[in-house]
Amino acid sequence: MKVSARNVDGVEIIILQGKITIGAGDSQLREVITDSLSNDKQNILLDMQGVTTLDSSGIGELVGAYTTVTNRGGKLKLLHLPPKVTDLLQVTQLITVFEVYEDESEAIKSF
Amino acid sequence: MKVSARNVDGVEIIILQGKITIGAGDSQLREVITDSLSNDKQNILLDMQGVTTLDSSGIGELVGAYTTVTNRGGKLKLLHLPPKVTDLLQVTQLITVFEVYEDESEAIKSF
Amino acid sequence: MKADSERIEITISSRFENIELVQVIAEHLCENAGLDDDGSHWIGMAVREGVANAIKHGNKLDIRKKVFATFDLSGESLAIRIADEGEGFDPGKVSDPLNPQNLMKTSGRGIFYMKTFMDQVEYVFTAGGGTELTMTKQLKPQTD
Amino acid sequence: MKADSERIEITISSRFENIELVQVIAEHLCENAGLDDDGSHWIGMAVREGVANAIKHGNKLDIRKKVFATFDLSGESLAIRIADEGEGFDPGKVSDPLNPQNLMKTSGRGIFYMKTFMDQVEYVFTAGGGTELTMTKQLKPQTD
Ligand SMILES: Nc1ncnc2c1ncn2[C@@H]1O[C@H](COP(=O)(O)OP(=O)(O)O)[C@@H](O)[C@H]1O
Ligand SMILES: Nc1ncnc2c1ncn2[C@@H]1O[C@H](COP(=O)(O)OP(=O)(O)O)[C@@H](O)[C@H]1O
Repeated sequence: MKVSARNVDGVEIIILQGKITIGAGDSQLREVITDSLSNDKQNILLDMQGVTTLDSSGIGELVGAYTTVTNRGGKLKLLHLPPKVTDLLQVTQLITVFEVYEDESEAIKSF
Repeated sequence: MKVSARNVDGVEIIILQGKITIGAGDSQLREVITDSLSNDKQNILLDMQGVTTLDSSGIGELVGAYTTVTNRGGKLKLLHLPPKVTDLLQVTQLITVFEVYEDESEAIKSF
Repeated sequence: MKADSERIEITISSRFENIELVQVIAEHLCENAGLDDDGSHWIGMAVREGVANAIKHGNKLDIRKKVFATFDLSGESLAIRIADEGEGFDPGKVSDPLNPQNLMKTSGRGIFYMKTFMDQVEYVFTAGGGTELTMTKQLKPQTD
Repeated sequence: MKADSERIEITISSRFENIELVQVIAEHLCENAGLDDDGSHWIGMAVREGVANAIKHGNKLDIRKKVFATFDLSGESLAIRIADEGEGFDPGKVSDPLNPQNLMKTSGRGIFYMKTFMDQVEYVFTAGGGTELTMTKQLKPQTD
């Protein structure tokens, strides 16, 4: 997985690209979230457009990230979900947990 | 393999797309050449741009096509060779047999 | 072997990087059988989850231990068997990830995904230890 | 098994559509081992030629007969074994496709391509019939 980030109006936009699967990218996601929080960036928007493969471990990491950020008083939202990722969140009923946006500026305003 | 054709200034441009490999596309190439010859189109330019995989059977088919066309008094030339196809022709010294063009109008003028 | 039946076997050692090898076989087989990209993708995902469990929970990442996968394509029906050299488990004790109290857990969705993407998911445990997972899928709905 | 060694086995029946399954395993293994796209591609091509011969000349397209492929990755060295259930042949009698009198032949380039893309290509014939082809490739040049 490749990770990059930029900050817009106090929202840390983290762009995830590639695989978030068991043994590949799952621990990386954890690190980038921890880093962001330790830099006092607690409003996080994960841009998922470039995510090519996500498995149950990757889904678990997303849930873990959500909990970590929420427990620290922050917010974690999702941007640009590929249709297959939406499906994975839907069947596990996690879609009700995450706030999901299609439009970046709308997402930023929502924080 | 997908095949389509158009005629420009008496030259039959046959566009090959996909795989020309053992059991896939090899007999198709033979057919399209036979068809062209039986319609009295003996000047044939094979556009190879869209060829994704070519194996030794596919190379054999190209050689067979060359011989068939030449024996009928026609000419068979190649256009837009992908680099890996060039490599396959080079190591077998077949690159000296085929006339290869990068530019379509130049190729057409050469007939 | 019937003209329309086909068996592919692949054996890997217990590394996460090898999951993809089995997944890619599944996807190619499905495409060869005429399934569309989406259909092939979800079967590939089920295989990925099954192999990941065999490596992680079964063989506990011991690279000396193998995962054996078999694909049986017979007519329109695909049966996938994934076996490991682990100690087995009790599928009856696996908790339901849709249960509200499990919703925010960071694991426990693999078998659920397999059941979602496949028609049937079964576990058999052999005497010598090891888990044998069989998943089946009808590639086109039978019309009779 | 050493930490840096890895064995993958795949068995297919004798259909041309299955060539791709073995090729794709080869390519993925090479990529996992850190080879670039081009390097992986040519090894995949050698595998394709080897499996095609096993299906066509070895098993003569008899779908009841199998092709067995084994990939052994040890350190930087990849050994690929492709075995069939055919009757074998005499590699000494295979003609050279670069010989001018063979240049315009429509076949006879498969083994040549394997030799071009791999470091070593060897044939062994077993008592019970069958051809066993072994190809090796050093994935990165050894420096010592
Ligand atoms: N092959 C296996 N060998 C041993 N235990 C297994 C195996 N597959 C699944 N399990 C058990 O079933 C549980 C649920 O698996 P799963 O639904 O895939 O979720 P997860 O892998 O995230 O825990 C695992 O935590 C494990 O205890
Ligand atoms: N696995 C095999 N079993 C039997 N014969 C084989 C096998 N592989 C190669 N051969 C023989 O070697 C010849 C040369 O093979 P190759 O160079 O791949 O060219 P081609 O397959 O186009 O004939 C074949 O024609 C065949 O007679």
